[in-house]
Formats: sequence, structure tokens, C-alpha cells
Amino acid sequence: MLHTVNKSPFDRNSLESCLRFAHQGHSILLFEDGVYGALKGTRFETLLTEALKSYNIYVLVPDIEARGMRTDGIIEGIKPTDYAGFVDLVAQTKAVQAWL
Amino acid sequence: MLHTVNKSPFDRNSLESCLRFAHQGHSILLFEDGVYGALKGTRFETLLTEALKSYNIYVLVPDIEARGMRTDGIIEGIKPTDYAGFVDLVAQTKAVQAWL
Amino acid sequence: MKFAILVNEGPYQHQASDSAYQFTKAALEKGHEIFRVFFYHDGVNNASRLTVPPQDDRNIVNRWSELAKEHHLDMVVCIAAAQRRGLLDEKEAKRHGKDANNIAEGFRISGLGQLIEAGIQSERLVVFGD
Amino acid sequence: MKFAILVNEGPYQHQASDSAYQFTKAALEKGHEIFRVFFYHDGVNNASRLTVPPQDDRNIVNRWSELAKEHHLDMVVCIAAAQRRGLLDEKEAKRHGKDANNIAEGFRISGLGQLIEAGIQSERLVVFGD
Amino acid sequence: MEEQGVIKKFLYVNRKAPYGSIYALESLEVVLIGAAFEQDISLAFIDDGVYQLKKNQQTSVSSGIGVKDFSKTYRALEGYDVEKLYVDNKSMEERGLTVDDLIVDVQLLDDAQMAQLMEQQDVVLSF
Amino acid sequence: MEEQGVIKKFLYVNRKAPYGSIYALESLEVVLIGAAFEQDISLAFIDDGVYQLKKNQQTSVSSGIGVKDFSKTYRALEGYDVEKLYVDNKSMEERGLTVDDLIVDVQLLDDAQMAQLMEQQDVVLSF
Repeated sequence: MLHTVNKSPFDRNSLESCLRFAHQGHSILLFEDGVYGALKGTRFETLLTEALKSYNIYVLVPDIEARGMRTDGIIEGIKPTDYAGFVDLVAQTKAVQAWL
Repeated sequence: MLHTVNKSPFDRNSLESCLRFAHQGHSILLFEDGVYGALKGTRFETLLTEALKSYNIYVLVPDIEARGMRTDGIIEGIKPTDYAGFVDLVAQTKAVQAWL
Repeated sequence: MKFAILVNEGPYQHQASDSAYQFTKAALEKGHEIFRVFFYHDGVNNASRLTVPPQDDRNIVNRWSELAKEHHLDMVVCIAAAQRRGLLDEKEAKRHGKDANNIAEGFRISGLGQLIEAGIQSERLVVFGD
Repeated sequence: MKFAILVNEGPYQHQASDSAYQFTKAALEKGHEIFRVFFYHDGVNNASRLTVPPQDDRNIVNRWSELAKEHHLDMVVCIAAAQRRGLLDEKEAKRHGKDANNIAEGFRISGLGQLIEAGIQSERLVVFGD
Repeated sequence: MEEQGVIKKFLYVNRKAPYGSIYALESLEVVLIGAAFEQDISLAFIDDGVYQLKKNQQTSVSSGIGVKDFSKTYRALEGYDVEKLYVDNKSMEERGLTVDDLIVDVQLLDDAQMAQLMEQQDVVLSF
Repeated sequence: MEEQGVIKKFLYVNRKAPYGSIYALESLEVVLIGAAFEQDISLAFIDDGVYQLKKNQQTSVSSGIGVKDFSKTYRALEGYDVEKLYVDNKSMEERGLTVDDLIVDVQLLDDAQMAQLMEQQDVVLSF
């Protein structure tokens, strides 16, 4: 299953709820304001680093760049992708759950 | 100053930010989904009980009742009010800050 | 006392417009003056005369129009926000070559300066949003 | 593969419609089929032909209309959500005694059953919202 | 309304409080319409979504917050054969709620059970 | 545009990230218009609002997320005599940001200083 998270972890509880219910081996895509969770040096870095042990985590590069960040600022292990990659992720998994 | 908080503390960080910047003696009104913060028995009860030592905290009864709660479910010290009371609170303080 | 009201969200999706309406009504009932109600962001959608809410639900747009009529409220819709979102009066529709307009009675379209002016001229500004 | 897209927010206020558009475009470029794009909640406001965004900004409504034209997309606006928010086609306007309609080219108004059908008929449903 | 025998598992995920926004109400409207399609429907209530089911909601167009109370519609779901309502136990606990506070019968699920439920779905609708 | 000599303290409170929603952009539009009224204007950036000022934002109508980059407008504020930009230090720290990451010069404030700034205002605009 693919989980999508589009909200900043600083502002909302969506990422935390997603992590509570996602299965080992599931994929999680961070996009829109959700990309702030993918960055090194924030209060959430530990949470994400821990989550990487259980999930495949992706982050949408156009959203990262729009917000003034670069792919080298992403936590190691989180995979950068683009809209085409987003489409592939959806196609590869059985269902998508949006954590709105 | 009157601070208004209309978001659930479970969902957003607005109440916590408000409490970080409100001055001793300021008034805080919880309304809309913000009223969930005023209830006894939730994870935020301690935070609100502590905040009552520094602030005058109000909660909008029509929003409480709409959501199936009753005034006897409100944390002791938080004052129930209605729209007319909301108007008075605004009139009594120099400025209003909405924590959207 | 002189109040100004800012509404940042559209009808139905968020409670902001409902709360702003109840507050405005209560303030008027207490004898306060409402200098202006300003609609910004998606709040501009509160001014559409094309809404058809279910019969058993409140009619947010009409409620505002009626309150305005009764109390001579100045209800201003931000022109920039309205253009982005498709809320036009006859003049704006003509100016942009659109074949229809959708503004409801009691609302007028004007600039953001009207919000600043409301902040200056009123004694309290109360903001309702998401 | 056959995708369905659900858009829950209006244009400009939230990024949902932008993201949904970029996703849909990318899916089409990869040769996938889009069974339907369904607009719900404030998402119905993406279908207004009265928007006039600033010249240097994207035109969200036109972008959808053009994509639909090019790829024969089925873009459906939820009737119940649209009525509440003032998004009408000619037939709906007539039915409710409204003097104007505001739906843009390429969109059609229909019931929520079309969303369920999209869930059944497509292989993946992707939701964009706030 | 039959779709030629295709039966999919649909999950409606409700994570938002009622009244502050319309998502709860409009989600319920989809559920009601969707019931006619004879799919395998489940509803999950998580985070502030559990508040949607709180008993004793009290407001009307002419009183309270001026918005109609739609909570009784959850009781009507049974009549539409929508009977699988699942509530996240942790969300209930954090809010000091028990099943007695809810307007309908539900099944309380722990994290693992809710995760299992989600895993089985074909279509997940979240608003 | 003068208002007969009335000068009020206006504070714009920015707590939301850019692009995910329009609040940051439309807040800035109010600031620009408001500058013509010769009031005493301050801008506060708190929580995800600090991200509005991040350097190197990169998107346009035809690339990236397809939304125009408006961050350069913050640089233009000085030309409108809007010079009091205050940033919450704790929000910066939690996000691993320093003033070097920001597109404009700002003053970092601790909790007490920011509270003091808010206390002095006549009108607080939050979006």
C-alpha cells in the first residue's frame, strides 16, 4: 500500500497517524507541505530515521525545490522522486491511502 | 488581549503556539473545533489546567453542545460563554489575535 | 463600539463564515456598530448568489444578505481574491469579457485597502478563518 | 493502468488541485488511462469559468479544461457539493431559478454515484485534499 | 446500480471533527450513496474523526451554532446495510471517550487491527 | 490614502508554509497594499510561517509544481518601508534553520520578546 502525506508534521498529526497504521514494507510519499518531514536537521529527523527501518519513504522533489530546499538536504534513505515516480508508486501498489 | 483558538489541539499546533506567546492575565477563547481542548479527561487536560494559572480561559457553549458535550464536561476554571459573551470579551480587550 | 470582521473561508467547507455571522449578529444585538465585513481568500465565495443549499440546511449567503439589509452592513469582497476564484459583479464580468456574474445582493467588490481601512477605522478587528 | 482522481479542494486556496493536475498529466504521459476526475467538497470550484487569475499565475480551471480536451477526460463535479457552493450548469441554473450559470468547458455535473463507480471501475483511486 | 458482480472493499477513513469543517458530513453523504452499489463497505474513525460519533450533538439551523445536526444519520446506516464501523481505540483513550459515549455500535480496534483492516482494502476514501 | 493622521500598530502573523496553501501569498498582498496607508507595520513569522522566508525557492508556472515563486516579493518590502520582520527563534531551531537560510534580514525573537511585540499591537491580522 502507498500512503501519501501532504501536511507538515509541525502543523498537523497526519504523518504520525500514518506511521501508526502503515505496515512494515509499505511505501510512504511525502509531498506538498508534507516534504518538510523529509529534511535533515528538524525536530522530526529522528522519527523519520526510525521510520526508514520499516518503510520505503519517498519525497516529491518539485515540492522540495519550490520550498527552497535541495535534494542534498533530504534525510539519507528517503528517496527523491517526481510526478512520474509518484505515478509509478501508485501503479506498483494495490491501493493508495491519503492521510488528509 | 484576547486570543481565539478554533482548532482541535489533537489536530493542529495552534493552541500550543497561543499558550507560548500569550501574556499572564490574557484571555483565551476556545471555539469551533477548539472547544475539544476545554474538556475533562483528554490528553490535554493537564496542559489546560496548567494554563488556567496564567490565563482567563473561555469556551463557547454553542460549539460545545453542537459537538455532543455539556458544560459539566468542561475543565473546572474554564468559563462557559456564548456569542454575546464572545462579543463582550472582544470589547473588553485592546486587540484580538486569531490563532488560525 | 465599532467592530470590523474578516472572513477567510468560504461557505460550508469550514465553520468560519458561520461563526463570523453569529458573532456579527450578536454584536449588532448588543448595540455595537459593524464598520465593515471583509471577505478574503475563499471567503469571497460567501458572496455567490448561485448557491442552492439543501432545504433543511442554513442558507449562508442569504443569511449574510439579510443581515446586511436589516443593519445596512458594508460587506466587501476582495477583488484580487474574487478574480482568482471566479466571483464577479456585472462590472468585473464585463471588464474581463465574462458572460456571467454571480455576486449576491448586499455584497460589493473592492480592493484590499478596504480591509486596511477597516483596521484603522474600527476599534476591534476580529478574524475568522481555518 | 486505469486511474481515478478525486479532488477535494478548490483552486488556489490549497495545493490539492495543482498536485492532482500534475499527477494526472504525468499519468497520461506515461500512457495510463484516467477513468475519471471527480471534484468534491470545495473541489467543485475548480470548474468555474468565471475565474480571472493574475496574468503571471497559472490558470487552474483552463489547465484542467485543456487537459480534458486533449485527452478526452471525464471531469465530473458533484451535484450536491456544487449546489451548496454555487457551481451550476445551464440545466441546474434553470431548475433552481437562477439567472446565471458558471461551469467551465469540459466539466459536467453529476451525482456521487459517479465517484463510487470510479472507485469500482478504476484500478487505483488517488485522493488529493487538505 | 449493480456493477456486474464486481465487489470491492471500500474503506472510508474519517479523521476530522464534525462542524468545524464539512468533511464529516460530506463523507457520510458518499457512504449513503455508495451503499446502493452493493460493495463491501467499512468505515474507520481515527483521531478527531471519533468525535463524529459522539452522542447528544445539539444544534440546528435556528439554534446553537446555526448548523443542522447530522449525527442521527449514523444511526440510519444500519438500514443501508452499512454495519462495519471501526473506531481507533487509542484515539478514544486520548479523548477520554468510551463506546458508551458513541451514538452507534462500533468495534474498537487497536493499532495492529486497524492497520490490518486498512491493508485489506481495494479503495480508500479519505476526506 | 492618508487616514487623517491615525497611526495604528498592525501586526501580520504568518504561521503557515508557502505553496501548500495560499495564505502566505495573500497575506503578502495585504502587506503590500497596507504599506500605502502609512501605518506602523510589523510582520511576525512563527511555526511553519518561517518557511515563507526560505532562500532559493524554485518553481514557476511552467516548471516544478507549476505555481509561481513569490518569495522575491519579501525582498521588495524594504522599498515599501516595511522593515520590521520578526522571526520566532524556537520555530527556526525546531526546523534546523538559521538566519543565513532566509531571503531577507530579520530580527530573531525569543518567546518573551515575541509576546511583547504582540502585546503592543492595535490590529493583528492572521490568515
